[in-house]
Amino acid sequence: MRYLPLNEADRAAMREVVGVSAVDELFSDVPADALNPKLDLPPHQGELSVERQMRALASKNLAAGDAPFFAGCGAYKHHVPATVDHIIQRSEFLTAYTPYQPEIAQGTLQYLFEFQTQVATLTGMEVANASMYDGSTACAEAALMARRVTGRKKVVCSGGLHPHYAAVIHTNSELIGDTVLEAPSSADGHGSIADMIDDETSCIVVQSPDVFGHVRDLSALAEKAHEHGALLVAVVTEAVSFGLLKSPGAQGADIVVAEGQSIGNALNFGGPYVGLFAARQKHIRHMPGRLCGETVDADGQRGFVLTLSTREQHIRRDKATSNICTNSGLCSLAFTVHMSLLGGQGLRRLAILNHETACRTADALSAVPGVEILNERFFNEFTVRLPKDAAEVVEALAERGIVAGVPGGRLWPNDPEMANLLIVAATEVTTDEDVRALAEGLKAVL
Amino acid sequence: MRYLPLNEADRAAMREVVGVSAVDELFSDVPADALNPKLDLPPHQGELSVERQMRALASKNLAAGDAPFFAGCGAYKHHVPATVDHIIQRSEFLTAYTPYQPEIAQGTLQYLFEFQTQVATLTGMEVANASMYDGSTACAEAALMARRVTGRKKVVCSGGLHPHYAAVIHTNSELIGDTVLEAPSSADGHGSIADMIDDETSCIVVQSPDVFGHVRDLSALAEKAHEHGALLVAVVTEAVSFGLLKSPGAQGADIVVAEGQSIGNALNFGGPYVGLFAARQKHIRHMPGRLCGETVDADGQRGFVLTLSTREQHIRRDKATSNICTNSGLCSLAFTVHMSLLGGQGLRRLAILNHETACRTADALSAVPGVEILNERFFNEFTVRLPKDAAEVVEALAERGIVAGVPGGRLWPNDPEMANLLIVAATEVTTDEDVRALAEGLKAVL
Amino acid sequence: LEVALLFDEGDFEGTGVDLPEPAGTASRLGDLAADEAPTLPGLAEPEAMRHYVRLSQKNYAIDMGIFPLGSCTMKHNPRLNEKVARMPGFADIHPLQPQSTVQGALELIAQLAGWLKELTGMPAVAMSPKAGAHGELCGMMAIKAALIARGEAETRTRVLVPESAHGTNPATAVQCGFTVDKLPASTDGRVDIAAFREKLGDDVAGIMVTNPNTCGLFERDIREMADLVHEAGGYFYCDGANFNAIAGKVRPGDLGIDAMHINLHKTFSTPHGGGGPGSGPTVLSEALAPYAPLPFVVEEEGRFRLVEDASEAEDAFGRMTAFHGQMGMFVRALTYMLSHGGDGIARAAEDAVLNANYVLARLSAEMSPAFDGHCMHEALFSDAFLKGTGVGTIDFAKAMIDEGFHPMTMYFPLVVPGAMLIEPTESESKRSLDEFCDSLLALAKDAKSGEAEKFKSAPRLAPRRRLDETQAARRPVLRWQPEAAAAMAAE
Amino acid sequence: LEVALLFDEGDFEGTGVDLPEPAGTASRLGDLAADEAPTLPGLAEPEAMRHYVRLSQKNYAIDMGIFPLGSCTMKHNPRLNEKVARMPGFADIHPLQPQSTVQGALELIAQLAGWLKELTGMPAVAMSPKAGAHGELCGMMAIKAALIARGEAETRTRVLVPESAHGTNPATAVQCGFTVDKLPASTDGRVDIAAFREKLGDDVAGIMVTNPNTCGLFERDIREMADLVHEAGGYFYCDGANFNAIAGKVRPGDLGIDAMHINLHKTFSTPHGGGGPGSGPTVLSEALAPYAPLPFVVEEEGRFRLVEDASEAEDAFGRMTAFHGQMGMFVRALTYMLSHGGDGIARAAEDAVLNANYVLARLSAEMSPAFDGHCMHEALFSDAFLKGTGVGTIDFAKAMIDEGFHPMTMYFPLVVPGAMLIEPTESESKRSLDEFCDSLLALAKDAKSGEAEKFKSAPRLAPRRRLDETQAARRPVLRWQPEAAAAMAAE
Repeated sequence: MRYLPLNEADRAAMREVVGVSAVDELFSDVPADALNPKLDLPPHQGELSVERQMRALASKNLAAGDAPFFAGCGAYKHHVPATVDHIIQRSEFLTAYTPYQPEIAQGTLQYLFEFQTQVATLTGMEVANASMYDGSTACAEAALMARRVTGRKKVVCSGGLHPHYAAVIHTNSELIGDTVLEAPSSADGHGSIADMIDDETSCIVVQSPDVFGHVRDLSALAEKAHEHGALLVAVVTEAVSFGLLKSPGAQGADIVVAEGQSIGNALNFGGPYVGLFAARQKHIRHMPGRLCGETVDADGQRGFVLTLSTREQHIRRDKATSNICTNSGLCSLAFTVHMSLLGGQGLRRLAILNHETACRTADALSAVPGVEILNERFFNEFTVRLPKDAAEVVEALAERGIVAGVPGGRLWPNDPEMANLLIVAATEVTTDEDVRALAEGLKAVL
Repeated sequence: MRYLPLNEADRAAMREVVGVSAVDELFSDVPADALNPKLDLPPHQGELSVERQMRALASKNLAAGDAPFFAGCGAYKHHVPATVDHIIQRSEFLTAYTPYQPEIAQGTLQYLFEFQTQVATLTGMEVANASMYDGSTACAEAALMARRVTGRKKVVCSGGLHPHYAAVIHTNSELIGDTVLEAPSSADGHGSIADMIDDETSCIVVQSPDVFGHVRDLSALAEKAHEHGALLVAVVTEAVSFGLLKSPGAQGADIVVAEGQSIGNALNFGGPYVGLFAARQKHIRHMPGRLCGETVDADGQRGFVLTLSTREQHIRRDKATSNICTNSGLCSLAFTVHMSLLGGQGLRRLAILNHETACRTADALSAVPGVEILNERFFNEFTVRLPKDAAEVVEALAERGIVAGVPGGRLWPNDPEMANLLIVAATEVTTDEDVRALAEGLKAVL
Repeated sequence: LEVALLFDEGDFEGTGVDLPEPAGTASRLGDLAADEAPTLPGLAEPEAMRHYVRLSQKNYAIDMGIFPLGSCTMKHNPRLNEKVARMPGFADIHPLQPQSTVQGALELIAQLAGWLKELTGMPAVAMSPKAGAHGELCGMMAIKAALIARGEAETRTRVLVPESAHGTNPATAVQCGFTVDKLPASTDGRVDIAAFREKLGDDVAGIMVTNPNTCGLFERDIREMADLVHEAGGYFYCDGANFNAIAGKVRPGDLGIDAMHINLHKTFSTPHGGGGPGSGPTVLSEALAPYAPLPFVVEEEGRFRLVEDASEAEDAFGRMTAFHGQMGMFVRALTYMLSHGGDGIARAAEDAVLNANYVLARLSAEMSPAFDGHCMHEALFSDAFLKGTGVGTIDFAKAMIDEGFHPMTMYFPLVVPGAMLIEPTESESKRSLDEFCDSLLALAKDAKSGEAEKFKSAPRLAPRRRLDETQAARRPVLRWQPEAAAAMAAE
Repeated sequence: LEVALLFDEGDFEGTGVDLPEPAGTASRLGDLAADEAPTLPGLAEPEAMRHYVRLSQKNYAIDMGIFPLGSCTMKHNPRLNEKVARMPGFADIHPLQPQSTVQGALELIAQLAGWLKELTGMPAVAMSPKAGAHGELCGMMAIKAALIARGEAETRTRVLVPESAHGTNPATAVQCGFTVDKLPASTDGRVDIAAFREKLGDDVAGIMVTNPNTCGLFERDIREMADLVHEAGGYFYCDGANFNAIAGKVRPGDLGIDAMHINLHKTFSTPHGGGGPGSGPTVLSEALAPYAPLPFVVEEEGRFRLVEDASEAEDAFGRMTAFHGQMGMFVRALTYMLSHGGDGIARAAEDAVLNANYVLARLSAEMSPAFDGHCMHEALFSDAFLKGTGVGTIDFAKAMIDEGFHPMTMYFPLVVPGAMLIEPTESESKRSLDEFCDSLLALAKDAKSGEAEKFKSAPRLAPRRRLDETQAARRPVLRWQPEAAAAMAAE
């Protein structure tokens, strides 16, 4: 078999050195009746055959690049420069482990340091970690961190928080007996959670642009939260928006979490993605996840190491800040390479193009009879109310090869008020023909 | 622009150091009326836009992998392991130059040494060079080499030589006043050129498997050629056949040239490919192309260098063995990586699978009324005679998404005897469904 | 070649992407638009390429040589997997696009789930956990949910965890609101079954045991442990980090476990990538299956459907992540499985175990095995052979770097003094192992013959000498700052 | 890390591919089937990966740093080009499949031809030459064919070639049956126009002039040369190796040339790949266009067709290769062109020339420029500044390796003693050039201050010290052999 270098002669020679006559003698601690079970699995196959089977599966999916495509809600179709994928496939990055031996892992460590700097800068925060699994798990970890910082046990989520993010907070926080309050989802963007904050609140979790696409002003909420000794956790699911919007840090956030997929990473049906996690300097010892720090070597040369590991599970065990023992390595590399190419100027232009495309899309849809745009301020995503069930509309358009957006029923399956909503995202890859196709498609099926 | 690191401030600072106020002062030797012509060319574009245009062009072609596919005649559809493409894309191989500084090019030099060893072994010869542009140019260079070795000016080509290869020999040899004789093409595989060899013949050029797929016995021809003091140049266009057939070297060839595309390289619409060139040790100083040789460094460690460059143009100028100053670098790397994975055993099995598939294909086609198989001995390619013009049949099947093979009219456009011939190749990628589709398609259109 | 930080070499006004001119549409962002671009440099493509290529050359990787980190399982990462994962039908699909347009993706998840269930002998698997530790969390959350359903969540709060466990185990238990009670190891490196028996009681939620354990040994009393904890009313969480040692050879489901995560990046070869992304599907027993988190895939008359709604799965304990798991890793893992087949997976486990025992046998000539007898997929040594040499485990490890090898896992598991845990995996050839063993034997001799200085000053041939981790932690510098800001911060 | 030869580490009975069992069909090869497999080792995939990854790490490459080989034009190779070239619609199409199924490929060739004609101002282009030298051959063959058509092939046999030309020029002329007559250089590094005038005559077939020439200078009398050779009845072949200096800035067709090859791997960024593959399309004037070789693409009512048959192109001088040229390189070159656009191509030439002049200006402080005045895309120095130091050009070059740089082109062009030809290209940033210049200036000072030993013993930090090229040539070992055979051969 192509992946196994030992041949029979090797195995025989090695068994002799080891002192066994059959390899199963090495499995003698396994209950005999459980050893070598009969498995209902096919035998090994060559590359050609495997590739064909996988291609057959892939061909049953409609790739975003092959359709007018408007789905968003936490994952966005962007163009990634070919250089990014080339670099993350280099053996030295792809097939390295966690940089536990820093002397021979400076490549990984330096890019992590650069990544942390980029994330801190974009979020407007002082420090950032080396990444989390994705935006939603970063968000749940932020709530847990706020608990550690404040010693309080009540989380308040805004109504514009992605319902899957809210669900992950629920799952994580309620498990340890904490309270998670959610404001009602308000598709029109007018709701506020200011009234829900009290002196028992550990943090408020506010997304902007929110799941409906509304761009929210965080400053007043930050002030209110701080008045009550609570933290503001700002959530961003579209990292390209950092190029054009005032940073959460500038608006007073204490912790910023974001989904970094939009920069450098493919859609991948939801994963792997890269969670961004940034905070104020004073809270670093409460932060979850890996941190890379600068130091010097025995010759006095600058170098980088994983640091503050006394927060982490492999040292602190049951006293750790979280059980997380990986970051999203390659995805964070993809993020940092793409970001290094873009620079601040490129990201800003990219964000402007996204915004302009979304504006054009909104204008085109608002001309479709029966379609009502709900957003006043939006970045590259907005919500429309349709005169009928949006899931049916999306399905009908999918049959025409158009992915029209995310229907409200997909995210809020049991909320009839959401059923007619369609959340529409447009990015720099959206063409005028795509917009036309969507508008005409909507006209046809409404 | 993304590929240009200088910004305007850099340019201004550099102009000052250089002592010009405008860059065009550096172009002052250009006739003023010719400088800065108005060009009818589009302006620069981003990646997304360029990729879209190229994708649109690509989508107008039928990829071999998307169809039952039977075209051969010098280029073959094989499966290439993913590892091969990964390795040739490594920066250190992809973006290096010719190894003129051997101390920092041992990567390239060692794989060339390994490549030369593999090629010499497969062809059954003593030495091989570091590759040529492709099989056809290697073939023409072999004829020129035979001229240098023998001092004679007459080349005799067998009738089974790929007509494009013969054309390249004509073009190169006749330019310097040599004579090139071609035996008539004999689709039934019975012709011989033994009678055309005389004491003025520098070499005979014989292909096996020949362009019709016939596997030829070279031994008798070699003997005959040697009796007259001529060399036997053996030509192989399907390198996978080295896995199963007696090597040309074992049959007495003096020079072996081959198209190496089948091992490690994609179809690429005809190029880049990799020409293999092997010969007897005694003739090495007459060989064209680069050679890599073993030596030692100042510390006595083994290392590799380009060698015997006194044959080459950059030293010998008008006395060089050829004007060639590159090899087919990356394609030879792809060949050697694929070959290192296959090994002799893997290549043999691959060759057997090719042969068996071709046998099955031949059997299926011979059951189609009106189809006559012309080959007795063949490897993975054979010729059938159809009751009508094969080019029309191929076109009709192309409309059904089947690439049935190469029609005689494509290679011999003006020979009515060839018009009804169809040359059919099958490889390890050919499935039983492909064979069925071809047989049924033929039934339908004949 | 030194590589500057990109902030020191890049142009803050530059960019390495070409984007069309904006049309100048009026902004619909009101006063929430920033006035200026973020202050980050943009490198031209040639500069960026060099920056990262040079950086990469400062890393060691499995593609360069053996990476014998015990318990980390650095095996070969096939490039076919990378190629397949980049097919647009997998890489370029959105988690929320209509399910009718992603039937192949859902089928793939179902197929992979099928393989995992067959290989583990378990009836259910939760696919969404994003990494091994996330899978642990999933398993323990399922246990918590089951206890809640039984009305015993308040009373059953203690979880038994062996001392030799990965640090994630206790951390996970705590993150689920349990308390951790340490299980001592017996002298043969396994759970002390007598001590275990004594620890059981009405307040025990369950146990978390790694098998094969972090000493590289199979817990030969595992069935008894399972029976005992079940009798005591608790659940058996098995840490599957070392499943690669037994995949295809024995099914955890046949041993009585209730939950186990599977590291796709260990056992099934998806790349570690310098720290991630991982993927940690978690298999569950009949008892825990109803509590599996959302979403999951069901097959209905040949169509595949994602169940995302709690109303369809009332017992589900919730949701672990926004979407459906690490699809990109699923593609790679299934590609690996199809390539190996059932026979190849078992053969890989056998070769991994044989390789580890070969290393154990050869190195025992100069080094000190932690326990008698054979091991499974990793060989554990203590620092006894270094006693009195002045060379510590870390010095020995750093000296390996100068020999061209990545060091083994050090100081873990905690139950062995100066532990050195070597896991070669099945990807190493005999030739590679012999080179490695020859080198380590020579180093051990050097240490014993008093060449301590060579070890203390190692590494000398790496991109960096030993790095000062204390300084890094005492005064954390976690990001680049412009000189002025950095100076201010230093004050 | 040393890397063994694969023949020393591989298993001759092994294989790193999995192929199905053969069915056992009876062979139709008769007695021409070999009895045994070729005796070559097959490496398992992990072994093969390591072998080549480690080998690669012994190379220097443009992705690692400046590669200032004059006349070789090592510029950045965009990865977009690599991605596009691998689209199945380009990579997985056969040269002889029906033309109706490759319309996009033919259109691409036509588009690229259009760009090349527009950039050069020439009416025709032969696309099939496989490399620069092959393109030269194409151009000279076209000249030969034109002379045959004029009935002057027997009388016009002399080709004038400057001393400074690439070695390929005289070799090519000879390969077309011409004799070579050397043109001396004037003291300013250009063709001596007076000498040139004298050499003209009835027996002159043409001239081969590189422009910009290999001294990095534009031949300012090029139009006069063109007029003179045309008046004398000959043709003007221009070696286009340095077209990157002027692309978009001036069109060779406006200067009177008849044929010029274009190195797609130089000017248009297709990768050099350690020696190839190249691609050398050759533009032709009206006078030579009829003789262009087969095949070529024509557009007919929006459809594209390959003309492959001499009956359609009676004057065509023949065929240069089996198929249609280096399609894979065409794809990359067109991708580059579309990315840069007409404006970007001109800007790239300007930056390349500015970069070279910056290097020339800075290095002139310590090194010896070969000629006065500005240069084009490459800066030429002589070894005058090393006189009396005991350091030769080669020593200086090898010392650069220890500083982390690839050396420049040495001892070429031949017209300058101890020549050092530096071509930075447009891909270098000012920062990169400053590092490079600082380092070379320091080296020059070291050489002058008597540190000859440092230079003589360089390189010390490379994977190998200086290699013995004499031994390699005197007793060529061009392949690995089993020890027995090698011993026998040595006798």
